[in-house]
Amino acid sequence: MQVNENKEFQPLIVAFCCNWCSYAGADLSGTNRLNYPTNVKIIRVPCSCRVNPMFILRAFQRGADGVILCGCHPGDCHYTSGNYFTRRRMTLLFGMLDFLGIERDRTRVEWVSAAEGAKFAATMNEFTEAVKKLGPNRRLEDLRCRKQ
Amino acid sequence: MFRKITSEKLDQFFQSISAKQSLYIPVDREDGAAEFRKYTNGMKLSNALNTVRSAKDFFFPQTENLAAFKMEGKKIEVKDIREECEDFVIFGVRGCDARSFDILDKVYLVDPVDSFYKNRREHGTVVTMACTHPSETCFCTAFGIDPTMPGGDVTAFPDGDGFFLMANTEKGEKLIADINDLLEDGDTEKLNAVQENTRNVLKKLPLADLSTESFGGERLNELFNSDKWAGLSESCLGCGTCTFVCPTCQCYDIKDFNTGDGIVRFRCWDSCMYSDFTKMAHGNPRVSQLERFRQRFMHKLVYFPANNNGEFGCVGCGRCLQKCPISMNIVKVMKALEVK
Amino acid sequence: MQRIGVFVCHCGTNIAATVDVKAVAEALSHEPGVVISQDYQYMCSESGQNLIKDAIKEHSLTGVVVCSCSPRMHENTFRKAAAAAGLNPYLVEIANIREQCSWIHKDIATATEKAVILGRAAVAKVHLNAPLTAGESPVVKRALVIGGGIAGIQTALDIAEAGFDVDIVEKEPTIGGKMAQIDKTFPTLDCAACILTPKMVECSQNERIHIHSFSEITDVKGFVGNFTVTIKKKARFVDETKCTGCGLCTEKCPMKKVPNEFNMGLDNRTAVYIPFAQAVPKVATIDPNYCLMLKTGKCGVCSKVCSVGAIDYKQTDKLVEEKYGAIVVATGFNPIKIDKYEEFAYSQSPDVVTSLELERLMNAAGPNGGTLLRPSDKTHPHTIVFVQCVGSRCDDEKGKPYCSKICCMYTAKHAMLIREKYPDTDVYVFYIDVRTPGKNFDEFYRRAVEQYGVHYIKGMVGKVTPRSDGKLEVQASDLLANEQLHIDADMVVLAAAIEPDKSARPLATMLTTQMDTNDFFTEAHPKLRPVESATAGIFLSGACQGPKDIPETVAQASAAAAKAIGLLCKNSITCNPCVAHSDELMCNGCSSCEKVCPYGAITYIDKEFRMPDRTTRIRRVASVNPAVCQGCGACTVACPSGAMDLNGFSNSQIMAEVDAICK
Amino acid sequence: MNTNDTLIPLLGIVTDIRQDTPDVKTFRVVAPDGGKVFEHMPGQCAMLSIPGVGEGMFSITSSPTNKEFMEFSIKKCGCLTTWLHQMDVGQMITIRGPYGNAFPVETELKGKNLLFVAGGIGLAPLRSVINYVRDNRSNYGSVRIVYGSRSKDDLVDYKEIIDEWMNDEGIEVNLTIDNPQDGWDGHVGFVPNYVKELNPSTDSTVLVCGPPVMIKFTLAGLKELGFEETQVYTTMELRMKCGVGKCGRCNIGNKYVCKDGPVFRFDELGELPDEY
Amino acid sequence: MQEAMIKRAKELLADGTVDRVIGWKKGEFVYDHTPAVFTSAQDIEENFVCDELTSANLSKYLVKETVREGKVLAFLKPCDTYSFNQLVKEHRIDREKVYVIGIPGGPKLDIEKIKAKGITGILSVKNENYTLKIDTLYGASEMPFYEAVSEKCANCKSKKHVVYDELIGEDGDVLDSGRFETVEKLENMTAQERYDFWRSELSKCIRCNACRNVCPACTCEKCVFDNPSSGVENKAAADSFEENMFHIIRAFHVAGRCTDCGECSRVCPQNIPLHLLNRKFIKDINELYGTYQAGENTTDKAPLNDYKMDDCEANVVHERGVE
Repeated sequence: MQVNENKEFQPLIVAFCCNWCSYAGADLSGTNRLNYPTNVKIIRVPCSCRVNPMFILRAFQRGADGVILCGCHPGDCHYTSGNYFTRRRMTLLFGMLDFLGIERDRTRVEWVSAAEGAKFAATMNEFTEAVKKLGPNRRLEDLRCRKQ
Repeated sequence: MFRKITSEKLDQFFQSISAKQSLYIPVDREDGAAEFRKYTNGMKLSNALNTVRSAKDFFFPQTENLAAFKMEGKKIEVKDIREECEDFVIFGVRGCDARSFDILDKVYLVDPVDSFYKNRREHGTVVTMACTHPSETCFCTAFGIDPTMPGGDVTAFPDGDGFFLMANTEKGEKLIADINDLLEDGDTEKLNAVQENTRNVLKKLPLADLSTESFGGERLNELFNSDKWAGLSESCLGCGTCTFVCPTCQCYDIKDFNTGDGIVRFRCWDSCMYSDFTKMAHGNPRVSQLERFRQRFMHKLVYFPANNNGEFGCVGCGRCLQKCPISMNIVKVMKALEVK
Repeated sequence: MQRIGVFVCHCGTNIAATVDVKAVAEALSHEPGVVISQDYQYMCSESGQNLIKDAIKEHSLTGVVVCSCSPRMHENTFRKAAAAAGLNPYLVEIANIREQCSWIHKDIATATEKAVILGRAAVAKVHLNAPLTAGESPVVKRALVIGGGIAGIQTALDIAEAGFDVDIVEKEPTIGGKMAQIDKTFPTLDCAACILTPKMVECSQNERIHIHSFSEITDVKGFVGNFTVTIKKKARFVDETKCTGCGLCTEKCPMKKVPNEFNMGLDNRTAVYIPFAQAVPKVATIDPNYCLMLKTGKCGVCSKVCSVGAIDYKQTDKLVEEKYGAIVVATGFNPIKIDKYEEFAYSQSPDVVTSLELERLMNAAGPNGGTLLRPSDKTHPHTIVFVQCVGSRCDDEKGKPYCSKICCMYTAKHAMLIREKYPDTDVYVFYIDVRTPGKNFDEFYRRAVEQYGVHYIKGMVGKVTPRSDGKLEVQASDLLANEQLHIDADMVVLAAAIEPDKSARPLATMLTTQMDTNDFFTEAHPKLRPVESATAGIFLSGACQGPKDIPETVAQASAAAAKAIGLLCKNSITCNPCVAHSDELMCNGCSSCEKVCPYGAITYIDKEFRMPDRTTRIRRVASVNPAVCQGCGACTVACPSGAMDLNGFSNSQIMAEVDAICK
Repeated sequence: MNTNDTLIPLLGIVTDIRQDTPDVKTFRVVAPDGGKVFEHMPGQCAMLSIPGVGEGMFSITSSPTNKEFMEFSIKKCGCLTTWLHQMDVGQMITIRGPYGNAFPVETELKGKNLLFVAGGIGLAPLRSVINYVRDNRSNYGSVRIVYGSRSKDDLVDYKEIIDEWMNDEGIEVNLTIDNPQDGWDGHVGFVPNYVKELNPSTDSTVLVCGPPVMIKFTLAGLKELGFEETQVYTTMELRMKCGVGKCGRCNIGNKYVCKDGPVFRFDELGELPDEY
Repeated sequence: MQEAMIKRAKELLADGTVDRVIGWKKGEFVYDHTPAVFTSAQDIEENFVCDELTSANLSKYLVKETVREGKVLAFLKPCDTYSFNQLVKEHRIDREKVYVIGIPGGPKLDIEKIKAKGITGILSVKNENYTLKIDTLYGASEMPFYEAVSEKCANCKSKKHVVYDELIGEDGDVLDSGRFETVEKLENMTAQERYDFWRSELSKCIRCNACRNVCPACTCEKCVFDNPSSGVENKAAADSFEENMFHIIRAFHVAGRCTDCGECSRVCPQNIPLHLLNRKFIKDINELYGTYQAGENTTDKAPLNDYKMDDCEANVVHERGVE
């Protein structure tokens, strides 16, 4: 969590992006100078299916307020089927987090192709706003890691 | 000094103690089990014989921070992050758990003294509670514990409609002096009857005749080499349930946690039943579950008495008898290994 | 101790304008293990690269972080630079502070802060990078061409010409594809069969070309240079090796009422058949859906008449496995089904036909022997209306959003041919636009209008109503004259949109290639790599990649062949070292990883282990074939014990990045 | 607030790193303000740690007679040791101790003839005793050192052995390596066999340290030569974990290596269950 | 029942079909039976027990047992056969080395449920016409049988044996249990209520690992939580996050593999309803990807190792139940 001058809550968003579609989509939104907030920090993974639920929990533990996972559109996975597995895994994981009472809007999966720079920026804007509304992550944080 | 707090005044009694220091009492949870909780107004004292977690937590918590480190470049800075320990009272400790403190003292208060433990011991006042309804799993008497006279700083003797209080130490006297106004003289006849009744039950306990005769330092090698261990340990899951509910188990591990801002070094309970308990860089001296299982019981029944004038490292609280997922426990071990 | 160098690029002002690069370099210089942190105008320039190379040597760096543009741009550049300076290229990490920072943020303070965090994550990751060495894997010197139309044929011929073996897998009993059904080609009006069939024959005679007709791909394993493909040779109930193609069986077959696919169902064939006279291979095929012998067990005429004993009613589908170094996809196209366009009365009147049906109606080998007759009453049509863009450039669900590209030209061709052969026939063409970009295309169209008097009307046909007198009442609008038209037509010809063959989608899944929403294969780069798929070793030929006419198809087919030849010429290819690996000590052998691996890269072996208690135990453990693994990482998450990890994107590396970002 | 807990470490600075063998380095450690972090006796151990990496128990290889610094010879084998091997001079580490008992240099060993038998990294704890004895030479009788390793490159402190120990009056140094090697004209063979060949007089007190197999066979060999178990000492610091005998790992039977050891006489070990 | 089992066990030992038998051994009290391996007819005769309190699932022991030489006889309740099959499917059990006798399942009793009624000093428990007659140190008590039935049996999913070499007693059917009711109840709470519920439950966790070590799906050679190099190793939950982390990840790792045998909740010393986490996954899998029962056979692809092109998107979470 970052706190800027006017003390408005600035969520920390970790975005896992697959190398082939979403990371390229993020690059494209840069190439097209489409703004989205600095709150979003991208981690490149070869495929969305590389994202282990542990990484997502880890991000929350360490102070992330929202985690978004972006991959190729279903059917377009560079590795054919990776995002299909991702979809099932994340559906179940998010269902479990919801079951434990963690706010639903802190997690999201979005399919962004290499051509969808605009969608990437829009998604990040939207997601950041949604997390901002929720306020800091308290239910899934590790107090030891809380910034003073 | 042998005065009574009546049931009606119990709340007042708890309130006045908790006004000055933290008070912990056993309360019933929704699932029916009891646990120690910090007293807040309106809390009801549990009737349960014992809590699932023993009272050792107060002096030897499951995790506690030891120190913090800041690392920058080649520099390290050690930071003391110990929280100031404040005075507290634990009410309702049974005789078995009260004895466990003596056993833990023999580990943590001997040289080199563990200052974390010592600090907590010094700040804690233990109010024990005499047992009236021992369970079939109780065998504290085998270790010379009289659950009707459980010791501690203060002993509370229930007589059906309140408690007689007896201070055993200076700390205890101070506690009673502070709430003296709430106490009244009571009829000890009923108490005597309750105690008598309890003693009779104790004699009838299924484990009343459990003998420690066969154990202690003398038979160390013989017991160690017994061929019974294989059968006893074969279905052990290697979980830590017995050790974590045990009031006398005191093994720990020291771990570092990187908070992103620095390192927090903490101590946490460990279990000698865990497969990697003794795993170190060069290897693991106890590779099989048999060895680990044997270690736990040898420690309580042989090694500890060998080093502590015959005092056993078990208090007969019966928690492991109730909680072991596969119902293997120290009583079965003792019965299997005893010389008839 | 790690010795990490950080290099922050200004990218001119691309980064430096919004990110305080000096501050980034300064902030990162305090990160653990960082021994040098510098900024420079253009890191990717030669002098920028030299800066990195020199630092690697001077400071004996164990890791390099470049804060610059996207790794998709210059990761390779910097890796090569590192390698040139003696540092393993995989000890280089890129922090993307241009596309994902300076270009999207405006505020210098926050952009700089973010750039530092991204740099920090890269430093944290590079701490855990391990030197990786790319392995080599041999290339099987054989190509597979999927689809035996003109695209597949041309590709196969070119590859064979270059001296490599090539297999064509064609799902129909003969190669030839759509071109074989076409009567004449535009803009030259030469006979399609005359130019196609010699190529088909060439295929059958070239000893390097092996045709698997009436076959389908059922499984593809492996990777570039080393694909293992399972081909299902469907039972044709005729022994290919024996059949001479004499055609006696087709003459004697009593089951003569089978719609003839080759003639678009406009006439019939027998249950045992050879699709057309010039079929390659010229081998009969029994259609089990109609064969009396196969259906009822009573007949056997063909078997009796076959002098070489080629008929084999017991034949079953056969799976053959072959290895290939390269695969060319040439699955082609089909006209869409137009039943949904009720306004054109296609289902109601046999005289409403598609353009491909018209090709057959006009073809000398077609149902009418080349005389254009109305299908309904076999009379000569006097008024023919062509409707363009049926299902093309269409926004609704019935059609396709794209232009099918070939319709304008073949309609001009049809109109012209009809006017030439039957000058008494009025031909109307309703169009939205006439698109004629192509060599001699516009001239061709103009000839149709000017020389042949085809009535081109810009406008839409609203409704075709079959009348009891056999006429088709065409209601249309003329947009230029702004008037409603009513034409009593004898025939209506619909220029149906074309779409990729239905077999393409499952094939794409097997090949792990990408498709667009219309099921056309996606090329690796729309401009620069138009004949390659994004999956290495898979090339695209012809209309499977998008609508094309014949010359374009042939051009692309040769281009795909050239790419495949380029691959087959190599003896080995360098593998991606960022592959999964299994820690055998932790592996449970549970097979979860194997189940999610799209490449079949994981196998299990029984291995003997020395246990901690000094006993030995044989355990089943996973083993990854690094040449097959493509590094997606699906297995790493399927593995509950964490035994499976991915080089270059290991659990600890990603968690270190997470930690650094969340710090 | 009381921070004087034995589990809370002090700080040390690594002032020198010496590569002794391909996988053993010797680290010199001093207190941040100079001098030794704490005093110790030969055979005692210290817990070194890099916070966040781990803690590890190492015997102090320098002699207490060294008043300027402590030294640790550390073999690369786990996470922490790998880290230590990668660090540079000037690195701070945390250190706590000293832990365990010492070789009885001021009591039982005094006046005795001493035979040191070491294998590989096992020389580390004995080096402290050897240098202590050299610095208090008059208090002891004859000194003989039998030291062996896999190869000549694996002999720890080889330079000190050659330059100092071999030149000392009244110290006999016998080196051996497991297999013949170019440039080695000394003895070749395993330590236990070499000890037997050397046939030391049974009036010596023996200090053995090395891999478990070496210790086992050396002890057997010594017994054959007529030595009693009461004459032989070894150290078992590898079993130490928390250092204070409370964490529950180091016990062998009822003996706690952290408190009752790490130095044991073989007759003491003989009474314990066979768990070492 | 017990007699028939003893008889068969002795026969199979005698004729050499098996060389050992895994079953349950009598304890000190009426309820503390321990899973045990018997090698002699005499031992079986004297100590073998199977009654309403032999709840332990023996399947996981067969992982260890089938590494050894020889063949073992295992008595498996219907629910245990699912675990067994799942382990065979994951190559953890060598099917060839086990002789499976299917025995009727529960309902088994949960002694804690009797104790929760305030009944203490239990000396004997007898089921008379579905009333439990309990003899205690403090006199006789009684309670309805079904109030003491363990959670796992109260919501039994199946009385059918999915694998066996022979059966003692009749085989049953897959039941239409109401096992997802509690999950559903939780789903219908608000997020805050769910959070409070799970916090109060999971904060009881003492990380004894009983749930993990008893779980037939948790047979990893090295659990990630024990592995320092996994980055998530932890021995004790030093923060509430770690309590959540352990249970979320454990549930995730067994998702699609958990047969809902209920052992995790049975052994939890703190009575945390851990099975609800697993059931949540099972319920979601059933609803989203089609009914799937782990262990039902050894061939079906596990739901997390499988997919359909038209699977629902992850945002389905946002559309269900209560926020």
